[in-house]
Amino acid sequence: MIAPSPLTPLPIAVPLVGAALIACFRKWLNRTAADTLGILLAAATLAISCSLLARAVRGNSVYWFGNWAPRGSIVLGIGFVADPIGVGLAVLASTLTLFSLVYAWRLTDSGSNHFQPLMLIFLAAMCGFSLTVDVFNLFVFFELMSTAAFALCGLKTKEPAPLQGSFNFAVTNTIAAFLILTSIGLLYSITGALNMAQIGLALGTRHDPLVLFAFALLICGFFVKAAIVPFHLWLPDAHAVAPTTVCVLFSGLMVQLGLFAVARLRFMIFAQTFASHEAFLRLILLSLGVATVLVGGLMCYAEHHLKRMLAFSTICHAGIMLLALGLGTPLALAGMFVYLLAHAFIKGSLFFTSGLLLHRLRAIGERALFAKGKELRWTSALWFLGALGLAAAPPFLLVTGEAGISKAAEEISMPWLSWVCVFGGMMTSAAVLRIGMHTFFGWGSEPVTDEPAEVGELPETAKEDRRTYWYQFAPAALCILIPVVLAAMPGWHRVLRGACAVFSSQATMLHLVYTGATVSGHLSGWLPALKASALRGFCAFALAALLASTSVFKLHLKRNMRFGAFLEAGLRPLRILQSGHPGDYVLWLTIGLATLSAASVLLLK
Amino acid sequence: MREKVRTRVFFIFGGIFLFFFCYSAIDLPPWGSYRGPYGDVIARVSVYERHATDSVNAINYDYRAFDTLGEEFILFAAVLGVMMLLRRDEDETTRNVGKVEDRHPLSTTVRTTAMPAIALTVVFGFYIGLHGQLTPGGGFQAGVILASVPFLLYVCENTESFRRITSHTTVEAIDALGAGSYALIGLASLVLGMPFLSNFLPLGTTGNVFSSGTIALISACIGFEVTAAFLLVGYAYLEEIITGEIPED
Amino acid sequence: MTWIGTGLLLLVAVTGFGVVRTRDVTSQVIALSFYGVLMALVFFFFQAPDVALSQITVGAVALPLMVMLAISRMKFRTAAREKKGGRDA
Amino acid sequence: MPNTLHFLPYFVSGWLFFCGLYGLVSSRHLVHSVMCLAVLQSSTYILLLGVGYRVGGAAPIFADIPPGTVTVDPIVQALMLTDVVVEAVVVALLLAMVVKAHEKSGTVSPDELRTLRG
Repeated sequence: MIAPSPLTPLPIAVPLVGAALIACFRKWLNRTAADTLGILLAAATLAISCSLLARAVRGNSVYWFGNWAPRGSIVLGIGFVADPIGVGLAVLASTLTLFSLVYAWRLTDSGSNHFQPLMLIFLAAMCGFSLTVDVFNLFVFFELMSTAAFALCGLKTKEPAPLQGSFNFAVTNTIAAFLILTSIGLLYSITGALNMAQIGLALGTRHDPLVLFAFALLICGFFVKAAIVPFHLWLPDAHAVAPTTVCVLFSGLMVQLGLFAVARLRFMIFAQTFASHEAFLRLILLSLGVATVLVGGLMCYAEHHLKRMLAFSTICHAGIMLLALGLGTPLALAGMFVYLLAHAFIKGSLFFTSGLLLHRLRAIGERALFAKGKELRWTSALWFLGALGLAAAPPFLLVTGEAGISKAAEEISMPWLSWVCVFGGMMTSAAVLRIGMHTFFGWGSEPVTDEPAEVGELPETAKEDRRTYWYQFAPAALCILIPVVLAAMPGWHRVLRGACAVFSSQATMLHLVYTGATVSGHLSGWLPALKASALRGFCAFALAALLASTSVFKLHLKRNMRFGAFLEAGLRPLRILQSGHPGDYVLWLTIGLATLSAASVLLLK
Repeated sequence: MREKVRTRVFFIFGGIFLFFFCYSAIDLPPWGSYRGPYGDVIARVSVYERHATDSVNAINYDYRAFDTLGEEFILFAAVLGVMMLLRRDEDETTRNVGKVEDRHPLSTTVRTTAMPAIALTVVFGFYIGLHGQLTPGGGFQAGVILASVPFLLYVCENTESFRRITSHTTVEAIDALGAGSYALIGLASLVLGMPFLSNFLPLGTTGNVFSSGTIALISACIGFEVTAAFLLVGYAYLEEIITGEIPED
Repeated sequence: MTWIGTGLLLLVAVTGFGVVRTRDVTSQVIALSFYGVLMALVFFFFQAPDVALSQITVGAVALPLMVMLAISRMKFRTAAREKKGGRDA
Repeated sequence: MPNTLHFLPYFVSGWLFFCGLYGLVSSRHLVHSVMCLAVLQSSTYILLLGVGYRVGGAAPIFADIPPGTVTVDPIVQALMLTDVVVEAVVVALLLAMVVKAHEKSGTVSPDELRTLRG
């Protein structure tokens, strides 16, 4: 038994106090001072989370707020579980926030110093969200995260687009929050508990329509955040308009936290509910995952606004992570978390790089950027490395995650799933490559364009100074470097595998929450599967390069060889889906809600 | 999609959703037969353990105080968000389009009756806030009531007195201090070697205004924050109308 | 006793639909305010005085007030813009 | 009839959720959408209130009643208080977006606010 660290609440408390501090002296602090304070506080949070991680690696612990430990089987207060996964997510959140704040240092618009406190609140919410084991507390942090995100998304008030984007974002995500709250109310009425362990204990194997419906509401709510088809419509709008630094956090972690929450609830609350219906649950989640990969991949290649393209790429990769979640084995889960970690950094780097392009070249549309980036050698290196990373090719960590997911799929005799991953990697990588070839090399003829790319975006930085500073470049470079380093030293895999074995075992988690006693888990490794996966990754990258070339050099090709140009035009129905109308988005949310609740009540009964 | 199509499609799928909502609700325990155990346990122990007669506030500010911390920061983040969205950039030039003229000074009768009403509202707000742990109410409700005072002044007196109260940077600082000190109370218990947000003050006599330890303290912090928060939001919306200055296009 | 509760709940259901169906925004604010009061009454009736007090301050006063302020600010802007447009022409 | 009565709050809650979604889908004015969201939110109030209610239970305030009296559930009331704050907050933030969007593009109709198509 490991006593919980008294520092456990600090990843939430420190940024919150810091946010209040900066906001209090907002008008008296100049830009540099406010930025420095923000960076220092994010760094402090990172240091605290790292020390918590070091302890969590030695064993999980449970922390009770206000000293309200459970009495008998009844949990009185709110608990945090400090396991390597939750704390690891907190470390990831603080790293990305730190990078974003460093990148935003002095140059980008800070909305009269409102930006730094909101970022810190966002950080605190993400940390709390990953650590809590109380469903209502989860909802509170979900809402805190959303509120800060809505505000940050609309930071650039000089154009109308950010306001519409964040309006759509806010409406859909608020509905999601109420879906979650409704589900919490239903679960509370039959179990009389808010702690996940206690709810799981009380539910047992019960699976009447009520439990299934509550489950459907919960996953719908979190899938809105995770941008799973058909709940994904808000995400490109929000990403295309949010400041670069905020996009890094949205795409890197916020979206994936939705999937993390589903994983946590599925294993802690509904583990036994579906014991006899694994196959059907897998069917529902995997079909959603495949649909998300397809839609995300196809739309990603069809976009010509850099950030929108990256947003669809996030949707595509969220779909791949949902595949892992759908498989539902500890091995797949471990693969998912590795994938999440790697994707966060690679996507972060790509967003930082697109921000650099906006800063240097004052444009974000592919046509406007055409052949303008020939001198930006280092930036282009980052961009192409990012493309390699997205294809899940070595030496990036993404390949390790993909290997885990593929091995898990093989074990359930669904080896074809790894080809879905290849498709996702190929499409997203190809889109990045195409834009890179156009922008940095000026190859091919003038690129085609679309409506959002022409609307474009106002630059975030002042006009006079257009140099790239080291503090802008360093976060982007570090984001590329970290997944390589992590892939090179696989020592931490053992810890993660053990943590996933504990995470996915309801009995162990119940034991942990009620007694605080640590049981270590064990899970065999998947490194042998890495070779095939690396091969697939290179294959995906080669295909991506081919696809991008058929798009860039379309004039040199026969008409029937222009695959890339064909895909670039985009599938019309998918484009129409993305109408920017809040009513349409809510309608699609309702359709998904109705379908999922019908599917779970009828299929899983 | 056209509106008619959208609405029709909605009725189909919304209907399916509503059907499953009601279908699954049949499995709920019938209305009026709450079975516990969480709420019953708290209702039984909160008076003895926390010397607070209002168990809802004992939950909000003690048993589940961490939720309320999150909740207060949701409010705080939203106020920051509203001020940021409606901010005026330093480089923007403004032009005056003429403010809304102050109405005729209200008749003496109205003012002599309005002023006591306002004073009464202040007293009521403080009463609600101070007795949070004993009777229904607490910092949040008191904050909203107190925040209504400047708006009442705006209605009965003039825009100038409203502006004098709300436009200060101090209001912003109070908002931040209220939220921040809630988190600091939590940190204080950490410094004293107890878990975060423990109730470390003496609990006092049940039924007293100064009882139940940190519950009253937290309630006060929230009161300050909420009052300031609603004033800031109100002023952010009203600023243009009061000053009559809008940014140049 | 139960019948009053039933009646109140049904009234909430009807009023909720009414608020949604009111297309004119200014009338909708009034409807929303009424809906807030009704909701507070329901809370009070079902033994939730704490929530009733919050609801009456927020749902029935603060919320409609915010909407009113937002609407009047937009009207002010539109009026200012029209005034300027008139001067230019 | 008594059977339906047993589930009335849940049905009302579902109905309000449906109404809110309907309003959002068919809205022609962004401020109208915001108020529909408030109606949608109120469905969670009714649900939570229904969940914690107990026939004959007193309010969970022990100022005038002796401890140990049968009360309704105080937990859901605490949850509802948080919910009320969330409602106010979301409305304030959304309205600020609408106001600003109106300033920048001069319209409040969701049909005309579509720079983000495709």
